[in-house]
Amino acid sequence: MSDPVPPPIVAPSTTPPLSLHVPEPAVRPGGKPDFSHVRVPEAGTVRRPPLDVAAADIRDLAYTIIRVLNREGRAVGDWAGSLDADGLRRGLRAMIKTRAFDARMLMAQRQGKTSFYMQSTGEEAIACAFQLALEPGDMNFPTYRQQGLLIAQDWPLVDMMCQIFSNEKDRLGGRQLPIMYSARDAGFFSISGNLGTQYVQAVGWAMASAIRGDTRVAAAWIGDGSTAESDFHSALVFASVYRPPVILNIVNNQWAISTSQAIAGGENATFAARAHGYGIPSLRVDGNDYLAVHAAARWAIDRARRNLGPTLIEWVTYRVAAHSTSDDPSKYRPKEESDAWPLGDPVERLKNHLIGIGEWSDERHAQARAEIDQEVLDAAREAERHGTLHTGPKPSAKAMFEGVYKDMPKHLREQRRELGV
Amino acid sequence: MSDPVPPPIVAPSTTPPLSLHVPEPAVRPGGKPDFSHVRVPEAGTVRRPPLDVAAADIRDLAYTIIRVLNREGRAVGDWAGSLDADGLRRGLRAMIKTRAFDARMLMAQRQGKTSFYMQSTGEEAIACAFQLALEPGDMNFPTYRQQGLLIAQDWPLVDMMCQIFSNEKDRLGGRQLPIMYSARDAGFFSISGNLGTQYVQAVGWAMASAIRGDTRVAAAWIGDGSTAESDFHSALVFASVYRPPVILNIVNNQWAISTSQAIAGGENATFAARAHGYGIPSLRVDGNDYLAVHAAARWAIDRARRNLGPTLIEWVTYRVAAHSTSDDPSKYRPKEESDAWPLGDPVERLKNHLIGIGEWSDERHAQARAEIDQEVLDAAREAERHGTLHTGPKPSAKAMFEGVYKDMPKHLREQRRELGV
Amino acid sequence: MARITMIEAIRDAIDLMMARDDKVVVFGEDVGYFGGVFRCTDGLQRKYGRTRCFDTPISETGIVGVAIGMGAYGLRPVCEIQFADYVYPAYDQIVSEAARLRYRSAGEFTSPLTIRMPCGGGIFGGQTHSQSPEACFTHVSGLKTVIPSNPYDAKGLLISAIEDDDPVIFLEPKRLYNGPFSGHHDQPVVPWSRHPLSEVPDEYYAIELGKAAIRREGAAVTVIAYGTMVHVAEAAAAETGIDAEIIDLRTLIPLDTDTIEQSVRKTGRCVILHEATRTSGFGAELSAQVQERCFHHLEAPILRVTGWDTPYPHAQEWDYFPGPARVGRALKAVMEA
Amino acid sequence: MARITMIEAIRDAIDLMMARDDKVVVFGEDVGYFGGVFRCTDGLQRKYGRTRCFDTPISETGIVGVAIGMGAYGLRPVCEIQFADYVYPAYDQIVSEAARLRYRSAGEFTSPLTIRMPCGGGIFGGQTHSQSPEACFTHVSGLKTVIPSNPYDAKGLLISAIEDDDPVIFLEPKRLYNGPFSGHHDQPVVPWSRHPLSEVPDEYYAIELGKAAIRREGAAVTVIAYGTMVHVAEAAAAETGIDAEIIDLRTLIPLDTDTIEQSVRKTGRCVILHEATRTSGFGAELSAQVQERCFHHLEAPILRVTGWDTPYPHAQEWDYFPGPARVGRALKAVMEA
Ligand SMILES: Cc1ncc(C[n+]2csc(CCOP(=O)(O)OP(=O)(O)O)c2C)c(N)n1
Ligand SMILES: Cc1ncc(C[n+]2csc(CCOP(=O)(O)OP(=O)(O)O)c2C)c(N)n1
Ligand SMILES: [Mg+2]
Ligand SMILES: [Mg+2]
Repeated sequence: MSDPVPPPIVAPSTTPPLSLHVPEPAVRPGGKPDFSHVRVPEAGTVRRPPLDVAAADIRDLAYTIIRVLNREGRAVGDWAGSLDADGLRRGLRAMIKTRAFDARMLMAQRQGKTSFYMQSTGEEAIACAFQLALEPGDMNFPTYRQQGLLIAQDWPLVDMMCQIFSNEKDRLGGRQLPIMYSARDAGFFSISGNLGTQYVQAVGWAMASAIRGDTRVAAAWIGDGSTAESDFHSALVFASVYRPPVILNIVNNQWAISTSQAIAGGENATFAARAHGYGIPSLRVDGNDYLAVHAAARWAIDRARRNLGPTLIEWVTYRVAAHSTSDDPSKYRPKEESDAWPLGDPVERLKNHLIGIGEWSDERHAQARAEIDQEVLDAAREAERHGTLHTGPKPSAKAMFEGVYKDMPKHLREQRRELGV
Repeated sequence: MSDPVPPPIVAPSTTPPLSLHVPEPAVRPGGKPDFSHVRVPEAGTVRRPPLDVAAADIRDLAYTIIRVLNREGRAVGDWAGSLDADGLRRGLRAMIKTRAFDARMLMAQRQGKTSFYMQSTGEEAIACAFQLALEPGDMNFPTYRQQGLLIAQDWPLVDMMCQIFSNEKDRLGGRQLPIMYSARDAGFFSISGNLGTQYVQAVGWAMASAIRGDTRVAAAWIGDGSTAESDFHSALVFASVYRPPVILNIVNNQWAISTSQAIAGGENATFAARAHGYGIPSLRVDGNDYLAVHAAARWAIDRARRNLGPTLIEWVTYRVAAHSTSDDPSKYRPKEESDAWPLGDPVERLKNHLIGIGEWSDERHAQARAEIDQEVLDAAREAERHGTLHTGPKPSAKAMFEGVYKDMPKHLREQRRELGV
Repeated sequence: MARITMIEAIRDAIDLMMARDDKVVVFGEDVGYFGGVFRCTDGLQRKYGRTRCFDTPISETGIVGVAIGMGAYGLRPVCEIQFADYVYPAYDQIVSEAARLRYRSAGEFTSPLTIRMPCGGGIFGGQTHSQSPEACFTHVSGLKTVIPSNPYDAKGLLISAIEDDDPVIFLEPKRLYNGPFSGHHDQPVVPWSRHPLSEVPDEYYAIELGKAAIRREGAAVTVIAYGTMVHVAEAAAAETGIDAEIIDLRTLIPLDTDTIEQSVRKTGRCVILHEATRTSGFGAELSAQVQERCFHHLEAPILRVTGWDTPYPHAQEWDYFPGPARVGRALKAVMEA
Repeated sequence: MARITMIEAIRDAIDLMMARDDKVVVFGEDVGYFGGVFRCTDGLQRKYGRTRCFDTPISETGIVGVAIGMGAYGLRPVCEIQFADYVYPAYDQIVSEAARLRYRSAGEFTSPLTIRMPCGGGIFGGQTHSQSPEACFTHVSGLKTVIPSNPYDAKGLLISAIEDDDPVIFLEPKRLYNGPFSGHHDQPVVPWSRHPLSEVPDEYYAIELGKAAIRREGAAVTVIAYGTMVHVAEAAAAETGIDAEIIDLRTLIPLDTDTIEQSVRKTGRCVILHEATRTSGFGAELSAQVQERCFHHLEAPILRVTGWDTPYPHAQEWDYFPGPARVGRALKAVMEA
């Protein structure tokens, strides 16, 4: 065994012993959900700065929450008004569809049609509203929980499902884990299973856009837990130095599998404040408020497109579902915690707002849900016709050797022959 | 060749093209040195907060510079008074010795007695004063420019020189590059050639101290340029989460080889401000002001030892010499730039202060320098007796195979045999 | 003596070492309260407290970086990388720091780390939950690399790894966590309780690092394997009826060349197995060494049966995995050569 | 046609490609204004402007990470890692991202990166300025790995690497930057101008990746080498008088197995050289392949002459470096076997 630990120094002043702080969430299973540490300001109280504001002038915005929808469901304050009723209804449908898609695919996984699935329940507003603030040609570098980016722009559900089923029509040839979509035409970068890596890649893409005198912007996505990875820091350093047109999104859904955001450093500062040390302007936004998300996204995207540089946004939300189909959250947090979440449900809140302004009704909502459920079901049936993970047509073994390089080198041809395919 | 770059989107609003910002230092060789971007507050104007201050309450201290010695060489303000005249004289001698050591070893390298050397000219106050604020048992995780940590505590110069000469008395057996000292007993962690790695290791050491209920603290060291490395971020994340007794030092000497601190993100924010996003208290200090360095170091070390957690300190200084003996700074910055540096020279400033308070004189100074020069010369002669890189006794080839593992495994014994040693 | 799974054996080893040595600390992503996504550390935080077993931020380089600092202090960190596929962000800290610290400081500072990580495929984990990166470590002087194939070894080897004063990469074939696996993915899952090597003493015991085990004695051909492939080799030998001698390396570095040499000198034939991609895999080193040490005894070319030189695909998992059919073909080929 | 150094040849290749293709962008630590610590990019920022050639923060993972993003956009990044010893922080971005992007996105996104880095010892750089990490890349499917041994090849191979649509690791033996090096460190330094392969055409030419060159034809033994070791092999052959056939691989992946196979079938003997540590080095793969492909032609065991399995020491540089004496001994041993 090793050298003994050197004996603790007992300083002459009899300094008391040190101790290690290990953060724990306020409550664990069995306890009563408690979000008293989440300070929620009144909607409409946070100012909307000019696009060319200096980072130093909005540091306070990293310590509050930008909200538009108030308790009565009315849109209030500087950030209200970025969308008309059509835009809002489009957002609502996108969120409903995302949720319906998740439900259907969760079921498909339970039925053994695929190996794995991840829902975005409770976080739909963020991806949907953000996507609808982008222009064609812009590029997202998403994580696995931004299916809303694709669904909001009506990317074919069948396509997404075929990928999930790893079937013969999977555009990725069965090579990737379910939900690790790639959709270049939809401005959706290939998802990586390795957390964080995409964050700095987005900065590189934006740098390229600037180098080429393009007008397109990039959006980077990361979870609260993953901000601890190195790529988060590299992204901020490069974004700070070269000021490329990139929006640095952090989806703070309070959890990273079983660990609370405190284990990522959320106990002592906000994630939005991370930007300060790099001189990057940042916002902290109610991620369950569709209107706030859209307005903040638009602000940051406009900044980027006008060559005003990067913006970091912390979207405050809550991961309502399990981390993935391999996870059981009742092991580490109270079951009722999501009900206690103070920012509510994004679908309900937008629905109520639309009803409040006379642009929607419970009936229309029920009808929309039914239509969308049917659309999702039809898509699933269609996708299943092309096979599911363990049954029906599937990508060939031969295809496994393709695409490692642009042209297949000799050793891979030899190996393919060895497998006899 | 690859797919063509997708054509730039020309948005209907005829958005002007983006462009990439690439920072450049204010002046290049041939230009007139310009430090107008360095805002230097009056000495004595920055408050000294209580040890248990909340990070949020001293954010402003990351945007100023704590200074004690004013233009007249008087010690002023809250941070003055941490040392008596003996303490100050000890510091002055330590700085003089560090500078003399550098000069001698630079010469040795030029004479071919070693392969490589790195000076700390202009930065001596930081390492020397910091070391003299530590207690025995505390542990530094230094970079290659903190020789002052060893010299200030009178670590044998011969020992350091034998390492530099890779001779038979090199405690590291010739395995390490010159100046990559390791001195456990001196609280000096083995220097790595890989930038940044030690930063998070220091946090781990401090966590261990806290886990064990010890009273010892760790000090991490990094250069401005190296803050871009991943380990900087990991260190801050872990320090934020577990609040271990660690001082996170950033030596901002304005340069990283040929690139200015702007290429590390120093154009838009201070390095001290990096701490804010992690909820870690931070200070920004005149690194050429021995009294300010000592007082700030003491403050942070006391915080750590009282279990109040980490402190980040940006030491503002200037790298007067070349990056290393392999570098020629006249290729990338004006030769006279160091003369224009607004914070002056740490040795001169402390000397003047001591003279001003009647505790030193030009004669004593000249005498001290002569004594120290002689001490360094004697040490060099002694070290050279044990060999220099290309002449005289040297570590054995056999020793090369030792210490890869605690016990030499068979394959290394076989390889040693193969070499015939 | 209980019959336990590999997960239980691993937990048992850590538990035992935490009890024996209060310098042992355990951490990683989801490792504390929840007990790890594979539950290998379940219950340890409750038993030893939050400063001995805790959750970490999602930063593999941070995990290893702080472990090195703790090791330099004098603790004995046992950290978990959630999947071996996620070890690369920590590669610099492992290769440049943990592996070299003793050498560069002439023994002043050491890195008595154990870095555990689940590896290998067979669970439809796709390209980022299936990798076998052992060769990335075997090339690095200063590291030891260990990979058990059963609960008994897992406990004894992990105890040795934790006690070892050098950094040890401890790879855990996740497909073996809950039962042995012959590669016949279409057959019912077999639990560990039916396997003799799931009999694990409750008490402390150590299996010396650097010692291989012979799983099956044989005269016709030497099969060198480790981890999951040991079970595949056993199945292939049984199914082909070829009298293979199956070596379970258990430790890759330091390598037990004596056992290998002795076996190949006897059989004159050698097949090397691993799940990792072929080119520059650890099989290449094994092949080179067998050839260097037993050249004049070889009656047939040494063959490698391995994962293909592609990322581990999701849908084609069983075309990628070097199962008993492919191993059997190699055994026959080498016998006929 | 001028006689130029390897540094000049590399600069020439980059310059030429920047002129031909405005999608080529060049960056790295100290690469812009200063032109790189080895001056390989000197003058390029002045010529092509600050957005085509620029300095980066000291973050190897950031450098490669942004390069991947730029590649996905459609640019053709050529980035420099200041020393190969510092590539490990970027290992995750290289292995998990650049190498797999084409595969995982079924070709939607690609990584046409060239990642240049000086490697190898011989300049008293100690353990962190001397490493040869090629085997860390050859194990990774999706990467190509190239290492030139002279100015002519350096230019032609670098042009091919930049044009290649897959990520290429381009290793530059720093000891060869200013002249060939036989390993006789005690002899006067020879400049490139005395070597025929320093004659480099001004214009564009490409050397296909995956094709080895035979530096010396011979009948007695095949020596497989690359980078600095090619010159050491030449010296050892000359000094021992053994009629060695010396293969300069130039590209490690994809490997030119045809040239290797043909040569070993002819000579029946094989010695493999590299500067990297032995265990799991690329030599192991070469040995395995030679054995697999030429088993029945081999008259003696394949030998490896390599760096030892220790970090690269400072004082003992010449005991570590596999110089002509050690190579000569191996040549003799293999002839006598
Ligand atoms: C490099 C790496 N380390 C660990 C993992 C395993 N892992 C997958 S998701 C996850 C939690 C991520 O949490 P967060 O970033 O908050 O995103 P969320 O799941 O909440 O959307 C972990 C640890 C991984 N995929 N990659
Ligand atoms: C990982 C790594 N990358 C690059 C280098 C090469 N390098 C050595 S020193 C240096 C500059 C460091 O600058 P800074 O951190 O400001 O420290 P300073 O030299 O100014 O003290 C560089 C790039 C290295 N040693 N390690
Ligand atoms: Mg999360
Ligand atoms: Mg610096």
